[in-house]
Amino acid sequence: MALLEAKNLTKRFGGLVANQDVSISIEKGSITAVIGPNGAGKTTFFNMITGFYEPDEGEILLNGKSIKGLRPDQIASRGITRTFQNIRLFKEMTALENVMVGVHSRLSAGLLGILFNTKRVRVEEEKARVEAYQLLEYVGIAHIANEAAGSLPYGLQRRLEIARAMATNPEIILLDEPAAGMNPRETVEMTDFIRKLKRELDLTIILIEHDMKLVMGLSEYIHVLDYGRKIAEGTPEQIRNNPNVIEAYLGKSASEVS
Amino acid sequence: MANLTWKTFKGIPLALTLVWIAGFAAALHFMDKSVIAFLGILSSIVLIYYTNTSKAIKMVIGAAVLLIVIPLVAGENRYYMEVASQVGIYVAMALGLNIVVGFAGLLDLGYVAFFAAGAYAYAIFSTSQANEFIAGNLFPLSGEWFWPFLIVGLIVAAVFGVLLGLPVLRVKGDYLAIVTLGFGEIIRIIFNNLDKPINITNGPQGITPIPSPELFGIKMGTPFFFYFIVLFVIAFIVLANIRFEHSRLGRAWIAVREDELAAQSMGISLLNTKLAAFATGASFAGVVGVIFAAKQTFIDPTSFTLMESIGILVMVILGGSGSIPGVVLGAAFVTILQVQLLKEFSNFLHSLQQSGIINLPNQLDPSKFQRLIFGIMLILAALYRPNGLIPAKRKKNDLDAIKASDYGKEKLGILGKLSQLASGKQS
Amino acid sequence: MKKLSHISILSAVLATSVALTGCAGTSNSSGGSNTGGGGQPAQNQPSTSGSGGGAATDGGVIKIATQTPLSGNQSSLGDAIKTGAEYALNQRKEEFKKLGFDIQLFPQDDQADPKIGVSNAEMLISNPDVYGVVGHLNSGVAIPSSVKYEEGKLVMVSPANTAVKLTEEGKKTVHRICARDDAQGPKAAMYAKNTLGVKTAFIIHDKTAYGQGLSDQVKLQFEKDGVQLLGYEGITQGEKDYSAVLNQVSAKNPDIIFFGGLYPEGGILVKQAREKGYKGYFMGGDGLDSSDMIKIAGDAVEGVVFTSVAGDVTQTEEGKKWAEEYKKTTNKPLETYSVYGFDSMNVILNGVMEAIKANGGKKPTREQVLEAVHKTKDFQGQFTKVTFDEKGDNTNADVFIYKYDKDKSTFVGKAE
Amino acid sequence: MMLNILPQVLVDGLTLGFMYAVVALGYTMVYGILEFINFAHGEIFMVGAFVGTEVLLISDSLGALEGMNPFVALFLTLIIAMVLTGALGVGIERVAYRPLRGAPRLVPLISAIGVSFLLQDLVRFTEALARNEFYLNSPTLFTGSISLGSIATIPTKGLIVIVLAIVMMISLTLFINKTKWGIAMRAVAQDQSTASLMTINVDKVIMLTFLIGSSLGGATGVLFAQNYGTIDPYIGFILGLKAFTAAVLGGIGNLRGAMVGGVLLGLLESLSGAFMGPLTNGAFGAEYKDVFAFSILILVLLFKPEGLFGEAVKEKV
Repeated sequence: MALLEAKNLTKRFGGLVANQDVSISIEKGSITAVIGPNGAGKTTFFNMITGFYEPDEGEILLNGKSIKGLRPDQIASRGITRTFQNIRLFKEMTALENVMVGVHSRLSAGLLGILFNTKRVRVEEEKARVEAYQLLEYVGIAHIANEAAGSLPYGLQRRLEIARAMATNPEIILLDEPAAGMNPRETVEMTDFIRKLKRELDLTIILIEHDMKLVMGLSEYIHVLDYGRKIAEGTPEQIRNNPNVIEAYLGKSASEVS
Repeated sequence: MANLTWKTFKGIPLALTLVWIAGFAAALHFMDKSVIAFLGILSSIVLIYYTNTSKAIKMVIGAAVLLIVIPLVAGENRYYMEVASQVGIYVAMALGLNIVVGFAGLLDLGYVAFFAAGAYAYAIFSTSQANEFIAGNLFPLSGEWFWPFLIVGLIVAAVFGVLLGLPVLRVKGDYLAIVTLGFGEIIRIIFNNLDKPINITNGPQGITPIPSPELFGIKMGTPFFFYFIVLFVIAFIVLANIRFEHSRLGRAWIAVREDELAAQSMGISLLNTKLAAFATGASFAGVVGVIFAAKQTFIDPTSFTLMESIGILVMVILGGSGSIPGVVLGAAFVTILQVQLLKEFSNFLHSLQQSGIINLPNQLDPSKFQRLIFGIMLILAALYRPNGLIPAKRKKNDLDAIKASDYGKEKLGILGKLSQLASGKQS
Repeated sequence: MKKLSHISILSAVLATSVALTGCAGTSNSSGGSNTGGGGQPAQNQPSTSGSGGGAATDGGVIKIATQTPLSGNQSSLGDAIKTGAEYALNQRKEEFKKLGFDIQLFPQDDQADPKIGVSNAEMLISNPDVYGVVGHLNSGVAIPSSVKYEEGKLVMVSPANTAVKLTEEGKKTVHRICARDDAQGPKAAMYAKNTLGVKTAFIIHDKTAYGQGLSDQVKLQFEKDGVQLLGYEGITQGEKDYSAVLNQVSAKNPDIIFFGGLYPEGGILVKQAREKGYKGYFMGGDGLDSSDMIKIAGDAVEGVVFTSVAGDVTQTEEGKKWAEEYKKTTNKPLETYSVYGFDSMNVILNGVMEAIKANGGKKPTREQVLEAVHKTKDFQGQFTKVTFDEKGDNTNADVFIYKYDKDKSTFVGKAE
Repeated sequence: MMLNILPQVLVDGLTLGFMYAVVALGYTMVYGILEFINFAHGEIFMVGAFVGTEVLLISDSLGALEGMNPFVALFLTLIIAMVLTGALGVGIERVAYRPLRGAPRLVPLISAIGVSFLLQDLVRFTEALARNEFYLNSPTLFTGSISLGSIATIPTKGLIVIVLAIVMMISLTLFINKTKWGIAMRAVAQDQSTASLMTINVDKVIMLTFLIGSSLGGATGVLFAQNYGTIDPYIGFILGLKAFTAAVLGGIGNLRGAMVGGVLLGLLESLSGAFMGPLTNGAFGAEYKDVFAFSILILVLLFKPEGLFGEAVKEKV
């Protein structure tokens, strides 16, 4: 059984159909890419999976159970987390604290516990701090743990955002253009890092990306969206040779020429 | 930038702070009526904050000034103690609102409603007012009930906060501002009209005489006692603020303030988190309301107007939204400005006029200038200290302590899989 | 650049605030040095002979405070009280100077806010030069403030607080020269029924302690006398559009509208009521007694009836002269509230004078002044005769009926 | 028996509502562009009322009103008040708001509250010095009324308020939709940085917004003084609050919403003030009319959090 299954998702905004009848199935431990030209509805798809939009039609199943209609925070605590296209860190907080926010739903401290600073709360906090620090180390930015997130350079912000997402202890992590704005060297580093996530932590990864080199090199399976519809799916090899995809990317004339 | 100047600034030498305190304490002791000396003593708290010494020493000196020096040298002057307790009341309220506005970023323009809830809770049940709608002639209660009512006020206001928050917190941003404003006004108007059909609040006539606190038969009705009561409550609220700020909840509040969407994708429930902020802020206002009622001995709805909410909001933003020392300073500054500085200034101008040094037409009577000056001060403060008098700053964690922690011996959270997977592969 | 400007501006702000505190400080220390420095100058310093001191003021400073709203939207009323009190005080400056005392006005702005009122009260009682308070305007401010006066044994004479509760709590320091709501209200209602002959009434009040307090008394009397009550509604102070309530009035067309509240709202109410074609009587309490009522209501003011506790000053030649004098000196129109302020101040000053005499020309204590004021008997003020009863109410506080003509109010008579 | 006053109640509600609506436009325009509650807008309305009244009082004392067509007099007064309040609005923006554009979101609010206090007391001082009082009574230009049979009488001045308010709203709508500057304003409201890339001078557009919003507010002040006759320096606070409520009710940032919200709020107040007492047999009287208005606002926002006409803008993820 697939780990995550999106069935016939449709989302409309007024007259605009952002996603129509999109079905995607994700295997555990895989790296899947969702690609498509600008405005194809990729981010809308992510938003439906993570609960920010409720699909107008269709069904989303996680381990066979519906998560449609749940709030984003409920979905996050069920093991699906994400990063954002236009990095959304908590800018005033330090890097370490940003990651500690990710641990939130696994902590239990309540108002009174915090007020009286009980032993349980203190232990829990210390563990959270240690865990956050370990994550920073893992993504290789422990040296900026005490810097305000908003003041970090772009590349580090991307990594921090991934570390923060990992802190929710997810099964599935959705990366929205993880290499956007990076130079080639940084892109290669990011590619290696995503691979490491899968290999070492058995994470299931879904990503949106425009950098075709990264997509083709990294993903095991690719879904292509165009004008809100899924026009193709397959291995990188299959996608590379799919005339529909070439047409969508390069226009009709190009496919005729080839 | 302004930040740079603060960074290079190491702090005031300890000796200077001590000399300052000693000097003004002596001045106040010998010149009972010197306002400067009194303000000098009060401002020494700010000085201590910026003194270049260890935290523990600062705490000790600060506590000594508040608990010993001020009561000793200013305790005989009821007016000074009154000013000090009013400052305290507003500091406490501003700290409560700081949780809502400063931490969680919820613009609340109806905060005074919770203050009113606390004040009315004590006022109604400590006077014979409650007999109007509860049979049995059980009331009034004695001043000893003041103490349990601090808790009652807290709970009543917190319940109010949750009840209002549940519907209200679904709207966002500036919409929230107008909705809270609306609720604040609704509550005030209802309090002003609940003398019929059943007389609960006595309407515009207000409730009196509200008993002063009593402890072991000692009546604590003078500003001197209220000073200590307020100080005790502030200590509690500051402690709570500090603990919340760097807790699971505090981080969630700030995350919600910074970016609601990202916070949600981190598993933070918006409604629960905001409700917690609303209820916590409200409950502090409730406690202060009880003290206020006892101090005033009379309350009516005119004490709980929209202007009051706006005033407290001004204190928070002026001091530095989200910054505990900033909010304390902001509240103290605004309150002293309003209840003492501007008044003294107009008294001064008036005395000049009486002695014929200056001659102002009656229309320009100095005592009418207070709001004007306050307005100008607000604009200047906004323009030149936009981040507040003491801007908020996140505490840096002690990384060495984290590295040395026992819990660091094994990988936690998702990284726990590292070892599992590794061992799995080996076997 | 940016850094520089920040610092310079900060220092400017600092400088101003230091200047402010500086001023404030000097004010008080100078106040202190005037009286010879130190806390209780009077006791330390032997006073010169009581009567023959000439222009010397070495007996010390005696401050009489006023506490009324001087800013905010009730400030015109508060200012009237202050101006009246100031006028009274200035008139008697010489008289006290001869005894060796410098009397000064110490005006405070209570901002119609109970909190400010109480903190001002604390300031007044902790200033040993302050011997009495004329105030307040709002009963909501007077009641909590008087708790403090009581603790400081500082005598308070109210020119305007009509709330029954104020003198019912047994505070010795509290006095008032105006009538209570439970005197004014019933008399107003009886006048409406017996003299105006109304059968139906509509009561509107401004939801304040004063307005509602008075209206409740009127309502009780109407109910007792069998006048049919067609409505009892509250309005919001400060608004300018009262058509909503007035539409209710026009639907029910009562013989009389009784308004419990002040002239800014009363003026608008009567004007808008007439515009809506209301033809019956319009009546109010002493809150309508102001020259501004005519300006606000315009032509509609004609025929408005109100009760007041002050007799008409311009009935007598002497009174007319006094009124002219007042207007000339203060450059303000004569208001009833300024008259109350004037009389309240004189009641206190008389008490102070008595106390000085009783104390052999030396600066008296506050208790002595309090005793003297409390004993005030048959004191003929400019407008009202004052005799305080045990509670501090004025036994001579009669209720008079007035009626507005086009451009002035005319005295109708005493309400029985 | 109460129903016979219904037409009158509606007319009164409309008059008040249209004034709310025009003032609400000022709030909503500034909010649309700067996402900031211009708390001082109510005071600008108040200044407009004072300027207009002073113009009329002074010209009256000079005898200039004698024989002048009241419409001409009103028109001239409106122009003067609009120019002055427009300039005031621009000046306030320049001094108290523009330096704060990069500041934390709530800081301009503090500045605006300061401006609000300042204006209230400045007007009070000026009037107290000039006229020895700060309650002003406006000379009435229009005294007649139009009778709609026996069902209602509309005072001419009320009708003028309604007509002029509608004229102002229509002209504003045309301006925003048809002119180059109006389109620039819409562009800035949508996306400031993109607009500035398109060579739109954002500073100028913001100035223009304040100019228009403030002069509309000032004009409403004049109408207010004409309609109710009495003004004081504190009228701006209450009316501003209501107008802001109206703007939110309609969906803040949305011009049509502000207009509908204003009219709706005026009607609600008028209806509840007139009928609540009789309907509940005196238990809940006219004093609850604000409670009623705010409750409706809260209810609307609960079911339609973006207001009646606001677009449901999902934050871009």
